[in-house]
Amino acid sequence: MGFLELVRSWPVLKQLDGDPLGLGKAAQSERSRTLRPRVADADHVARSICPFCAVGCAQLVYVEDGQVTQVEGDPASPISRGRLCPKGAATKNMHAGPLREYKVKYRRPYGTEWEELPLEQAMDMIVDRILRTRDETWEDETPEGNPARRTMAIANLGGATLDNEENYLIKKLCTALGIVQVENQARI
Amino acid sequence: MTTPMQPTGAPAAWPDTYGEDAKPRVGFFTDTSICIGCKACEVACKEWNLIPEDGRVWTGESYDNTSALGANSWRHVAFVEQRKPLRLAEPFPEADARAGEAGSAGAQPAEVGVADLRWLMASDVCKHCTHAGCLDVCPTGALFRTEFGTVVVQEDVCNGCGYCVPTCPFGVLDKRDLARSPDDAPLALPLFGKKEDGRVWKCTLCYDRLKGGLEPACAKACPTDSIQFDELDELRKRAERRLEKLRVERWNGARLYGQDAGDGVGGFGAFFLLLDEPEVYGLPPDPVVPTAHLPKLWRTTALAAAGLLAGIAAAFVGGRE
Amino acid sequence: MPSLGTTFGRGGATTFQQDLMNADCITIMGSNMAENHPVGFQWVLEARERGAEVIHIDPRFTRTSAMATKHIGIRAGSDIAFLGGVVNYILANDRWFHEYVRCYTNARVIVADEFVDTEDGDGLFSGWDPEKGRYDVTTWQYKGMTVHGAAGQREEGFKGTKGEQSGHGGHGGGLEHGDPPEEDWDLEDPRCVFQILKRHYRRYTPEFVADACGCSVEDFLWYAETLCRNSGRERTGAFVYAVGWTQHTVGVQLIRTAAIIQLLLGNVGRPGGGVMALRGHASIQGSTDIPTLYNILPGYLTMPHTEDYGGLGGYVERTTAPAGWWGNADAYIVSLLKAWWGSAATEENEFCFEYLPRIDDDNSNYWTVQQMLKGKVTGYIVVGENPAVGSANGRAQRLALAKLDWLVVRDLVEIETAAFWYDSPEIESGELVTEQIPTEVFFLPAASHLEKDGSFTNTQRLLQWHYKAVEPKDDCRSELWFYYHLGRMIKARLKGSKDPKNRPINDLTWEYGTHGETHEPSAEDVLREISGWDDKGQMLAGYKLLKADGSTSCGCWIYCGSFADGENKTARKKPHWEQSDAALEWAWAWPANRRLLYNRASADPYGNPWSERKQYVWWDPEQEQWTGIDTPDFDEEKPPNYVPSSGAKGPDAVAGDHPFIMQADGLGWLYVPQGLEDGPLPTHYEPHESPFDNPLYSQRANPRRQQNKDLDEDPYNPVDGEPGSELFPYVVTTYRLTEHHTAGGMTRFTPYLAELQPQMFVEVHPDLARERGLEHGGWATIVSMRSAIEARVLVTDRMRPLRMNGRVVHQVGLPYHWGQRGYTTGGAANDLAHMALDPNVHIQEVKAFTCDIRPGRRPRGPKLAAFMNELRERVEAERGRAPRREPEEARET
Amino acid sequence: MSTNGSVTAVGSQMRSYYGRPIVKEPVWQRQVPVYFFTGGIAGACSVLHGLGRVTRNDGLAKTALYVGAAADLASPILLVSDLGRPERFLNMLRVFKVTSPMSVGSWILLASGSASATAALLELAGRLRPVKWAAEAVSFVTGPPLATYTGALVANTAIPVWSEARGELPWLFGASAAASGGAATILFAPSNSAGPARRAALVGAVAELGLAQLMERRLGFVGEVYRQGEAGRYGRLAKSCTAAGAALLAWRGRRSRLAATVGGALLLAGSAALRFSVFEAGVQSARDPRYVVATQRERLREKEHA
Repeated sequence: MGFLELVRSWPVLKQLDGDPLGLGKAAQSERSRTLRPRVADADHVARSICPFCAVGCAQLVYVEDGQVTQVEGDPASPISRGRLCPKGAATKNMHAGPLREYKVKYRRPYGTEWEELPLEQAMDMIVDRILRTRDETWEDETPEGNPARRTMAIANLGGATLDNEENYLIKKLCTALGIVQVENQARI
Repeated sequence: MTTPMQPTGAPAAWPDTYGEDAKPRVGFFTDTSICIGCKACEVACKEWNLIPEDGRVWTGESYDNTSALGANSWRHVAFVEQRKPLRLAEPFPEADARAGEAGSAGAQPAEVGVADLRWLMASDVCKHCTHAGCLDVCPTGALFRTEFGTVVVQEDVCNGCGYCVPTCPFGVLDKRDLARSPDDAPLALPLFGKKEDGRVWKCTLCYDRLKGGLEPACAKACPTDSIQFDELDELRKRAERRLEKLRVERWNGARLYGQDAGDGVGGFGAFFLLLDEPEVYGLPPDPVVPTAHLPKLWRTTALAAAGLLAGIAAAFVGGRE
Repeated sequence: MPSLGTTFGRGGATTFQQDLMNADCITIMGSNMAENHPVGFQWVLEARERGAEVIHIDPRFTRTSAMATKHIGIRAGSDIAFLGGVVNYILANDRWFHEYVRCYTNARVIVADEFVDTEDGDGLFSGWDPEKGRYDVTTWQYKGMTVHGAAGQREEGFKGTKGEQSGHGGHGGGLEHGDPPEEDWDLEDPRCVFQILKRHYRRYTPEFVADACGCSVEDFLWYAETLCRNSGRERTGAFVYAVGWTQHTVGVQLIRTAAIIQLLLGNVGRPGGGVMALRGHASIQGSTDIPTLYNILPGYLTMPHTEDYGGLGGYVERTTAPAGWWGNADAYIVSLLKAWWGSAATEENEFCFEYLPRIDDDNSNYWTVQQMLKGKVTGYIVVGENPAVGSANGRAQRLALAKLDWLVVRDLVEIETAAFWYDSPEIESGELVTEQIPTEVFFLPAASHLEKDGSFTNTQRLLQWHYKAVEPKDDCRSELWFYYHLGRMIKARLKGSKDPKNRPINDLTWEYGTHGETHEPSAEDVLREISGWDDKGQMLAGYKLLKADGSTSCGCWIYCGSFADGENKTARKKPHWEQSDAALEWAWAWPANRRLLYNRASADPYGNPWSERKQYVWWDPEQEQWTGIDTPDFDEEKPPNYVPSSGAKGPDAVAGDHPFIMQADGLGWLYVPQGLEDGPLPTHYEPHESPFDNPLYSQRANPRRQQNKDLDEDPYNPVDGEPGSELFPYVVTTYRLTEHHTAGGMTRFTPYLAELQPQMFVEVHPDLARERGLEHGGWATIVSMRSAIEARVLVTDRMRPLRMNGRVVHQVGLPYHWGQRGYTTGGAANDLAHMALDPNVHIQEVKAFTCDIRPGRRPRGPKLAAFMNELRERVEAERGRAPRREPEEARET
Repeated sequence: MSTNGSVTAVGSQMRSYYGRPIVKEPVWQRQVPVYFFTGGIAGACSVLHGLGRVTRNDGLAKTALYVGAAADLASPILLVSDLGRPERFLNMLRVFKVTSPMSVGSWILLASGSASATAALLELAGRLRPVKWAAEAVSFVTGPPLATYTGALVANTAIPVWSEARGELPWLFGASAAASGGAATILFAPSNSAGPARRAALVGAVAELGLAQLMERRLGFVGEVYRQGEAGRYGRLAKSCTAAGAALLAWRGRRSRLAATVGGALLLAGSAALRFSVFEAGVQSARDPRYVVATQRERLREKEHA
């Protein structure tokens, strides 16, 4: 910016041009003049649903450079009409909160510390545990001789916060494995 | 052109200083008769404006743990528990009649506690006054009247002089991350390069969203539309109609607060429907913009200056020793 | 819920949130809607602004009460007494909707002569078996109903599963066709349901209600009259409830009472009416429809029981109702088996029916916890749930976790359930010692809903699709990813295994497309399988097309059509301003995209709207079909005057003026002959723990409730009359706050929410504070036989003491969000709760139990265990029983 | 109201919102009252210096010039150090707002400060006399407002004890400026030319004591903070120092250098204490919502009667 522009951009001089009290336009900075909402720079907007209670408010998720920059209500929803409660409004804060965990943690039997563990290895170990426990505790029949085809030593808990598709795979896989103790928050 | 010294209901520097660029004046109408105290406004505001979390202090003041507006709370929901009826309702005739039929003898006291109980909730916010003390006194022009008639602190200009803080009749503005009271501030000279933010912050009525044609975050989130955003003229009409309805329904203490262009700040840009005296919600009953007294104050100051001159001059009478 | 299921035919909410706007009177009871469903509450306020009465009946004065036109405070756990009083008021004052009740409910049905009501059985219905501690329900049946000979034993056979099974889709027992065998249309036969109902509630007078509930006679009468005044042809009233009703040992019967009221007033199936069940989690309805529950298969098909016989044939025979839409159960189960075992499922092998594992009476969560404590359950996978804080008796939950061999926890943050082994009250007290806990713990970071595609089913049975916004970071993965790859790896391991127990895995269909670096499975592929296709691979339009011959495949029959003609219907996002109030083109609701259930009842028996003002769905004589603003919940072409032929089966057996098409008789059930464990009619029982005796019967609490009498970890407070009861004189109720969510995993760890409610607190009335020397803002310790927790004291008029029979009872309010971890920590209210359950759904009673409250903070460290031992021993001593010992861990320190 | 017993429900006896402040207390640090003090000295000194020149009292004039310039140099440093963003101090010159005492004050301080500094430098260097005269003239003209505008600055706020005293504060600060300016000059001026400074200090001190008394009486209920806490302590200190200093000056100030010095020092202390007293009074007044509510309710009653 040349000296002249610098001088001309001096609000005191702008005051002479119709804003003697310097309360309005004269005091407006360049940043303020060119300000725009950050959602205007979003690469794309994902249409989502609030993950908290069961009202089912619709959310608009603004994404820029692979990061969520804003989550707010979707006005199109006949249920929520674009509104959110404090929990729904805090969705971004929950999604990217400082306490969010991103790494697998492992605690060996009688261990006193968390240890690191690669995801693949963790999956392998979990498969081992499931199959071992299942083999050790398989009931083909009940003591009375009724068909059982199950293991009563493994239980799966959770589902009310998950997607239908996820619940479907849980029930399908557990049933095929003979795991009958599949439960969720419906009892809570 | 109006000066801020005479309340006329029209802000100084708006719309005239913007010419073509001027937009209709917008604001909030916060109808506390339908506020459910959910605090969505507080969170939505923080999410949009990227305001820091500011402390986890349990106050025991009903469900209010935010306590006041400040640099890090641009919306504040007040909770007031009262032993008063919400409505001055008439008894229900059929019920008594039925009571006779069903043969209910010896009616017993309702609850051991008090039957009439109400829980007032109200979301407070910067009033975006027609005549704004903060705006008038800001020495840097960081505070300015936008093309929407709102009052905004420009974070790229504010140097944290703090003059606006005690000048706001509502205690809205505050300095971020500076010692709250002078008592515990060090007398360090000079304090260049201190880590704190040091600037003053308050509700911008989502200036950036307005420029993008979006409604402010709090109003958009509000589940019951207790916070309504619109052109101020429209809101004032709506508020009058609302008050009328509540009067018919015999709501206890319903009143508008800040819609009167004749009040001490020339009317609020963000005004309220309250169900009790303003001070019950922590609001001043008769706010007046300090600069309303400024012309007289300037005269006093000039006279005092002259007095000082005269006084010292008088001291020169009577020799050098 | 079986309550709604047995009464109306389906377990889901009968209406949708927006429809509350059309109500003339909204009763919110057992729910704190303004706080826990704030955005849905906008529709209640819309109604209020249109002049509707909004009445909140609740032990506490909450943010909902503040918004209501009237709040009536009642004692926690006295809801059936209150609602029973309303039933009595309606019947005594002849305020019931005559034509509706006569034509659309089973009021006219004659009940078997053997049936004995609680009024004559001093709190027990006929068929009570003291040894087994359960009812034989044969005497509850309709008179002259041709129950199959073995029915008696077969009921035995179903036991625990029975309630859920028929509960979620009411069955007609042995009804051969639409109409029950014996009826009295004048409703005067002393054995008809209507007269039985009248006698059953005769003693629920306004004075009785006032005494049992602690409200005033005036308030009760005002309410009853207001409710009646706002029902009928021209007006409708709605009921809204949540877990404030569910979480009782009489939860199901409690909800039933409201369902009865709504039938009597003719408020079901009509705009502004119905029963709005408010679920607490994003997809809790979905996780019941596609159940992660032990006792049902997708679509409320029952899980086979170990005592079931006859393979698929026997199963179908038991599951199929001769009339109504449960008449096609064979098609639903076969299509499910095809979806799971595809080409391996053939007619010859009964479509792999034998692959299904069998369950016992009760394999529910609380039973599982006890098995863990006994060392019988050794492996536990916990996904998106936090039982260490969210389940009743948190101490027992955590002690159980410490007995496991291995534990997998998947969540967004390190919740208490993952950290129990080094950070828990038991570690602090020395009852658990980290070095001595054998449990191997895997914590796997989960993906948030913003990081995955999928559908939630909300509280109004609406399936809403949410799109992935961003990729999950590092090790974060969706549950879809976890279970898909778990299954893939397991299938790989067991490939070629000859072991018959592995065949269900080897034959399992498990082909879903994957994408991206993480090989995330396609959620839409899964939804396709759920929605179903025919043998030509055509996506099915709806469940009416399902066949029992193996030519159709469908993962969940009630979700059939959610992917009709290849379109993901759950992802429809047409703005509400471009469509009708029912918004049929926003997402997709089960069943068949119907938004207001049983809406045939919005028209009179002849198919005309009951009134101009309340018209919704009606019969169009010109078009010869049902029409209206919603999808008719009825055969579109079945005329009002349709009468089934005697040989008719399934849907065809339901008459044209019978709106409850899931019921074998097409009627709303005021009286439930079968499907419930604890009685055909709701009766007032005291909570499992209560400072009061039952004012009606010597039978104090629900006789059928599930108790763990011999479980050391679940000791009970002495109740009214028992020695030691004076130690626990207060009623405690637990609840949520707007600012937090359930066990806090999603909110206590979130800065913006943690600061809004930054500390665990207890709400008490000034009188109680004075009585116990509690200081506002100070600390209090709340004590039960299970545990002692501390909280900051909030003295408030909103916790009103109630007077019953001149006796004042104080109630203590405890939010249950807090635990050891996150930005805001505090005592977990559920640590105080016991594990006595409702017999139908095995849900704990955390809305009403007893406690003591004392000033000051709780004992710390080992002192806590010592304090609790002393208390328990003292109580057991007073009970004259051998003092209970603590588990091993306790003595080792 | 739950009357019996000490326990009352939250809010059941609330007259304000849990007793929380309605207006915010100033976030200024101690530099600000110190600046009120130095600004006063600078203002008064430029007058003394100016009149000294006119009356050919060069000894007095020079001393006042140097003292004033020193105070003028200290002032901006104090102010800048109080900013939340000191590096942005130049933004003070971004606009000129008649509606803002601080804005006007900044420009006055700029003019006065640079003028007296220039004058002082040129005096030392003994160069460019015309420029020096010009600078001295500017300094003389801007001196009085520099001393009194700080009174307007605090009066122009929403803090009751300040705003309600808008009639007195500029005068009080002016008087205090005369007292401190005169006193500061006495300390360095040769006794044979310090007479006017001493008399100015005396006049100022007497006026300061009187005005403070007047202000507190007129403020009534709102003014009670001047008798409480920090404000009260500083206030008592101010009065006793000023009174003592004035008495000493009047009695022996002319004859004894020592008395003049001690008296001057006492006046300076008194003046400084006064500024702290006023400042703390503002803080205390803001902390109690009763002052806001009481004054405004009173105003509303008057409106109704009118």
